[in-house]
Amino acid sequence: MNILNLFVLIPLVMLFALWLCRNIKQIRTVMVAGSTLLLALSVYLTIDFIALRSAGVTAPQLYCNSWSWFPSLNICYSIGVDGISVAMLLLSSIIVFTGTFASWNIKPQTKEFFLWYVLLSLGVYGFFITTDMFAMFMFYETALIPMYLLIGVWGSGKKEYSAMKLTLMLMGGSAFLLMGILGIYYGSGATTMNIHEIAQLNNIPTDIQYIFFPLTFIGFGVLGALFPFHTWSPDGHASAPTSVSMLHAGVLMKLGGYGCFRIAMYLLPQAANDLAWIFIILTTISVVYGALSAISQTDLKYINAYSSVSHCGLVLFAILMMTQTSCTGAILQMLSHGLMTALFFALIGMIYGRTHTRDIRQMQGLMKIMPFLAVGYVIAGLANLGLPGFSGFIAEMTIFVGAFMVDDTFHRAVTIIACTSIVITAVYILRVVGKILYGEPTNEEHKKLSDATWDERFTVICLVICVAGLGIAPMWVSDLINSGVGDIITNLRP
Amino acid sequence: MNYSQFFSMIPEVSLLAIFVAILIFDLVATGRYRRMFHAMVCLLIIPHVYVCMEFGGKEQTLFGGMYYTNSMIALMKAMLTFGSALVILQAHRWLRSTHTYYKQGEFYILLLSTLVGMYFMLSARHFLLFYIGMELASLPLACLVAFDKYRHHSAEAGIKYVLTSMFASAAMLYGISFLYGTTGTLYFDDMIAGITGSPMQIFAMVMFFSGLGFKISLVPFHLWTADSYQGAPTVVTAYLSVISKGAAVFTLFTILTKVFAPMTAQWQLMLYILIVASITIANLFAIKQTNLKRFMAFSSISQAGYIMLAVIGGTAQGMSSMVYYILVYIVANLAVFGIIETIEHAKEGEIVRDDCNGLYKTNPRLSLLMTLALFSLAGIPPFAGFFSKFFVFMSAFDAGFIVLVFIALINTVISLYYYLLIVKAMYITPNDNPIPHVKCDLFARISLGACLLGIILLGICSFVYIGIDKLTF
Amino acid sequence: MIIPAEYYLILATVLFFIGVFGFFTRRNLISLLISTELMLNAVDINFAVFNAYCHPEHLEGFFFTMFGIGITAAETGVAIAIIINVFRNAKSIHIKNLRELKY
Amino acid sequence: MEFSIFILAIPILSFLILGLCGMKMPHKAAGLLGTTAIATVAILSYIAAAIYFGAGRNDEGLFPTLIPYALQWLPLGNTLSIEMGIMLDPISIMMLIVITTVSLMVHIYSLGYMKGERGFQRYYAFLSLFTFSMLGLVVATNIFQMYVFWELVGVSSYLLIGFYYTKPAAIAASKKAFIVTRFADLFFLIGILIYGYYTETFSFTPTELLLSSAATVLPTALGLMFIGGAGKSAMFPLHIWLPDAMEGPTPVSALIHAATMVVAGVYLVARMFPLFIAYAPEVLHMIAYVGAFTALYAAIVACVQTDIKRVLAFSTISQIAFMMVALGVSLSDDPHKGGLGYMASMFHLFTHAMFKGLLFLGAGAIIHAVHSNEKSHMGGLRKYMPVTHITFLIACLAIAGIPPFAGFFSKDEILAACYNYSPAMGIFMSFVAALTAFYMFRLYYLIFWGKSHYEEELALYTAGKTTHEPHKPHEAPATMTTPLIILAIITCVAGFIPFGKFISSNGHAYDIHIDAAVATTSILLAVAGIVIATIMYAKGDSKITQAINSSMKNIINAAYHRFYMDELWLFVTKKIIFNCISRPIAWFDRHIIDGAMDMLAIVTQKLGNYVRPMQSGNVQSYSVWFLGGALIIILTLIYFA
Repeated sequence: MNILNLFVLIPLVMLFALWLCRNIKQIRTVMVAGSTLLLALSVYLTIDFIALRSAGVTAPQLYCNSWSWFPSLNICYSIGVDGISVAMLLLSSIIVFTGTFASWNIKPQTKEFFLWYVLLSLGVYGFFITTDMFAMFMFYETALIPMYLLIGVWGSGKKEYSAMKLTLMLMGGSAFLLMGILGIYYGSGATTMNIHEIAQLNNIPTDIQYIFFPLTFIGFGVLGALFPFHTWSPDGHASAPTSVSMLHAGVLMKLGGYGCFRIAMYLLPQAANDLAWIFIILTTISVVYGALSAISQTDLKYINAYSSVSHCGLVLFAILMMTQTSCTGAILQMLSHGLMTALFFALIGMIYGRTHTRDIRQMQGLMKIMPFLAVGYVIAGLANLGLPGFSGFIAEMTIFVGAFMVDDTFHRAVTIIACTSIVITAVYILRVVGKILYGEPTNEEHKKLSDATWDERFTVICLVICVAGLGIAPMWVSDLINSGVGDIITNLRP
Repeated sequence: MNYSQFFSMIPEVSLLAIFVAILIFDLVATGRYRRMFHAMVCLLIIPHVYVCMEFGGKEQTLFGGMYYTNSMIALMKAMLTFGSALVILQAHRWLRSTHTYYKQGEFYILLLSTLVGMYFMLSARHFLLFYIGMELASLPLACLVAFDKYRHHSAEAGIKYVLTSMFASAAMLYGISFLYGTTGTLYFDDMIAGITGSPMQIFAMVMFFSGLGFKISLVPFHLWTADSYQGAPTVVTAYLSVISKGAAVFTLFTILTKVFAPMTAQWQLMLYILIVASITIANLFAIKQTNLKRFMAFSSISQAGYIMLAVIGGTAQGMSSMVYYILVYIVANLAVFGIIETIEHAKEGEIVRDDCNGLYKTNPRLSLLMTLALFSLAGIPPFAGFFSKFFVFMSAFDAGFIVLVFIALINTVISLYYYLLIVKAMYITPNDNPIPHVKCDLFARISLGACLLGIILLGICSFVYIGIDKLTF
Repeated sequence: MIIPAEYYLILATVLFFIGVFGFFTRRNLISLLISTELMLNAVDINFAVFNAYCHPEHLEGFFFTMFGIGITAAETGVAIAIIINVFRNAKSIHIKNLRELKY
Repeated sequence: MEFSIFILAIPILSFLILGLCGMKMPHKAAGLLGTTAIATVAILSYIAAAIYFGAGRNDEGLFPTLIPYALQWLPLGNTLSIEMGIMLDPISIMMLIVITTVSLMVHIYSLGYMKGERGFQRYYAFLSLFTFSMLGLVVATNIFQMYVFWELVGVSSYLLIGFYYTKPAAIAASKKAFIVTRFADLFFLIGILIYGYYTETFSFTPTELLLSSAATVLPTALGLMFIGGAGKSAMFPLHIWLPDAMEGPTPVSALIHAATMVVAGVYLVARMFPLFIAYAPEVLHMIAYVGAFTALYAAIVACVQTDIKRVLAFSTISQIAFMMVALGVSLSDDPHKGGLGYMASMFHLFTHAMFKGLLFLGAGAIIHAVHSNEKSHMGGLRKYMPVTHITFLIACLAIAGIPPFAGFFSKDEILAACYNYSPAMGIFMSFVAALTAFYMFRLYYLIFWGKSHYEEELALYTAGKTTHEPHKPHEAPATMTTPLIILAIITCVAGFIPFGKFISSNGHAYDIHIDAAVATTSILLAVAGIVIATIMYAKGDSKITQAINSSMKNIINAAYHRFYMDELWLFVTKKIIFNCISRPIAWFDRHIIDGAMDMLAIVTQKLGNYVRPMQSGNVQSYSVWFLGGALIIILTLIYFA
């Protein structure tokens, strides 16, 4: 029995158990038990992985296993993890765990909500553990579609429009992606769907790579909020319920970056080297443009969504720089952004749940009314703008140092442009903090509001600890990621 | 001439036996026996699926090469029978209604005779047999479409169907006649020698193809589809949309690869145009539809386009993915129609999309099944439709139709949009007066349960595809 | 004197397209039915001619003609039955009554 | 020196304790906890200094650089990594003393000053955080660690400026401070990136080999780092945040915005001094010019401000500029051959921290007494606040450069270095020094002399013209006066410290000697400044003052508005960045990019309408399509297949 299978099995069991649940207590029990189990599992996996690595196991993938699935099409259910996937699994577990608490009081149709929620997380886990392109793609799409209902039913605002837009744009992206996957499969001689085997074959002709690299990259890039395919993100995040925003920004958007790295870059190295400049320009635009757009937003979630565009742009940016350091930074940034944004969205959700508005012009002085949430918000904001001691700083610094290692004017110039985002980030974060938290509370209605409840506190504290933990002690994550990144980089830069 | 050859066609003959049994039962049964009629038919037809698989699978050629069967064809027959059985199961409630109750037997007989026709279509290796089979598969369907005698829409749908069908068969025969004229034979196996790809043969091929295109309802031969689907009784629509389509697609594949092999370049271009037109135009129509059956008609046109993606390569992989697609399509589409049938009964009238508003509140299970079925149709994992679509795309990609696959993929996004509109209606749009809770009868439950299992398991459990793949060629 | 095959074929073609024309332009359901009969008859002529002139060694074409006539008769039967149904519901067999299902 | 870890550990622990459970503590406990912690750290620092300097010089005649702790924090690729550690060398030891001393004074002082404030515990938590960050900054073993703590001091400054978070001005000021310094940090970061890439290390002392290969880019890197330093140290034109930062509590201004954080830029340049002097002397001279201009600018502006804390803020800017100038005018790393500036700068940093801290704390006491920052609410306070008055006067004399107070010695060294660099620079800086004496004494007279605002109010009240009884100014409590006295004592004696013995540009001992000519000039100029100030302000608004005011109305008005620098920045940020860039981008995103996506959907929907006629419901037209379609396909196949 491969331990990785549990990541798919536990959600399946949870789905089944949820289906049988009769009341909210049982649902919560199932959710808490399941997500705790998953969290424990991923922590165990992380520790075990590090132990194996330090014991000198150098295979690129550990816990590998493969079962033939559709033999005539060379489709297997192959699983295996390297440092990157382990880190991503840990991130997913944390977000799923905290997301459960963040949606503690979700209404109505609690059971259905969690059913779709678990299905979503099933897709996410599956995506990270598999190494077969077909299986990855399957899990990828499995993770996307529950978003529609999660936003459409439990969302707020113009939820139907947003949900539809999000789903269609992401599915449009996966249409590109499917092209890319088929192109890779047939380009490499149609002998295997396993990404590592394809990478070893390394026989895709260059002209084919030129066609399918952009398709694959855009395909994943849509989910990674690549400019100009990012517009689903603000609307989608604004309408989504709290835990869905958390999961979406925290984990789902990472699928994009992970996929770009794992499939587009890894398997199509030649094209990646030759065409990277196009996407570097796009991602640089993403980074700066997202941040600048965030400045003049008035809806809290929009601000954060644009901030996500900027930060996820940085992930793709770093990946495209193709140095060991920048790619490590990209993974760190995924982790860090996942945790920070989850924290942010959790807090926004909690604030919105009380004030029933997300318009920053209508809120003031929340620090006095709900100090816990406000302090949490300040911490999240500081983490977001890259304060040392929080995860954002190490990720950004690793990226910038890594990006600067590419020694030519173009890369230098875009790196410096991307660097400016740290200032712009500070502007919009402090603008919000100043507007809504500080000052004297003016709205009489708001003065009666209460501070966080225990489940909310728990969510916030968990995430803050994770963000700070990663920021203060980055070495182990960095070590964890490094080997995984190294393999891919070797393939990219022979 | 050896008459024992007749008895070698086990699926056909046993189906005829069932046919006769039903006919006799219809004549003699009265009173409480009649109430068991439906159960009896179901009990007869369901084992027949097994009979097709088990006894029809032996590869053999009969009647001097006119009739051919092998395990793949047997599987197709079994699948069609299975689909028909699901349709019959769903028909129970409708058959109990006042105007149809007394002609219950006719329904079974007409339906089974079309099934016999399809068997012959599948097994035909001669154009005459093929033609007879195809007419046998179409004509009773016309009667079925017009089955609701007192409903104008039903009659209108029937007349549209029958007229277009006659027109199409005339066109097809015209094509066959030229094929005959240029090659001097009507046997598939012999004809290939005479196929040269001359303009006359291109003309003949396209005319011939238009007849089959009518059955598969590809654009531009599709225009009867929506009207007939809407007007026909829902059960019949379900049958039209999956079973008769499935048989036609399979036959088309056989003929294109067997007979027109020397003209591959031509028919591939033809299919290219038809696929793009079918998928795109059907999608554009579907976006605007509010009537659910009409909507499903356009959806099925677009699905037909996707099936053609498997045909266009003409490869073994295409064959298996096509058969697999048909199977998945049968369960998913029948699930949708089963649900439409059920809620139509509750509403007593045609279902438009707004009727689905808030359906989830009152009928959670039906809505969930509907959602899964629609997701499957849209190709969303982990449901079976995802796998079938993926394989179809793979086979077309394998054959080198990269741009075509891309166009089809873009269209899947549009199709997802309109499928989601229904999901949205059921889950999201608020409604003070949703359709009240509907209790399904046992037959419908069995049918929907089978569909549900199929939707969930057909993809993930790979042995189905592997099994199909083993039978290919 | 033997009539050349082309004459028959031209006749058949003309007949077919007369049928097509009739199908496109007539407004009465029975007329439409008759038009399709014309088309099918043209096909039957085709088969017979091809058999007699081009491939006289087998009788496949003639057989096809025979079956074609039979099936056409069946089709007509069904079609007329449905037309009667239409008449029962609409009290007319004019084609304009058949436009309720559209778009 | 292993115990040095506690110098960092104690403040951060104190921060964590106060931050996590401070709200549950009584004020007194929290204050005492913070103060005790910092007192311990201060003692540890003194011990460290004593041990370090006591150990004496090594064989090369240098104080050895000790690195008791260094651990790899974040590996960045094969060669680079960020380390965290503690590095002790003369300047970091000196900084430790400065920071812990001033911080301790501020902690004690705040016990009285902040008494009863809402968020007292939070205040102490932030102070601890700041102290930790600042200490971490000065003991940094490498430039990246410095950057890390650089950001942390930035944020603690942000938090402390915004301490009164319900006050709009404080919110704006904190935001401005953070963003302006962050903007400068961007350049710092880029400088670090360049530095790190070419020297393949972040440490302050790369190998010679790598350095020479990186020689061409080092000036750029160092120049960019200086911009970062200029942001923190409020050099023109990045100074705009500092005057506004006075919205924070006054002790915070004393600690952060006078004594410690704002000199981080100077410290940075001093840290990189060996590289500057070896590879980028021209950049160093640019620094000198920037510093000189800033010094003059700030001094002029300080002359006309009415808010006493603003005056002090501009005075700080001006004094820091002096330090920058001192570094900038260095010509070599040998103090005997034109490298005097380095030592002078550090010396001035040290003395300035003490007397400027004293000035701010004194101002705090005054504000505490009169509840206002405006000079118009003061005047004649010497009677009411004798201790504050005397200590303030000492500080004023020190900053004006009157012997034997500390400022004289350090400023004298700076001026000497300037004259050594070029006479023009020397004269210029001497003039600025005179201006310093002038504005400081203007401030002094306005506060402590002239007509008493309280008495005027009281007179009005007793005459029944106002109903509001004025608040009588009173001397501050002992918790506040004690630090004043201690700092005043230090100010008096610090000048006699043989500073050159400990710190000099090449590490060798250097004897400070007073250049008689320079000293005389500067004393004379300072006295002249004081005299002018006395004439103009000692008796309240004299005739001369009014005459001067009216004759130079435009200039004074412009100077009062700080030569409209704020307005310029506001224009750039609000009008250009917010309105002309951000908003259009947001609009563009919503309407063009998103519009394009929506457009796709709309077009698809519209196309749906266009195909409708095909499905007309007429079976005959269906057949036309049927046959027509077939014919088109036939033709296509015949001609294209």
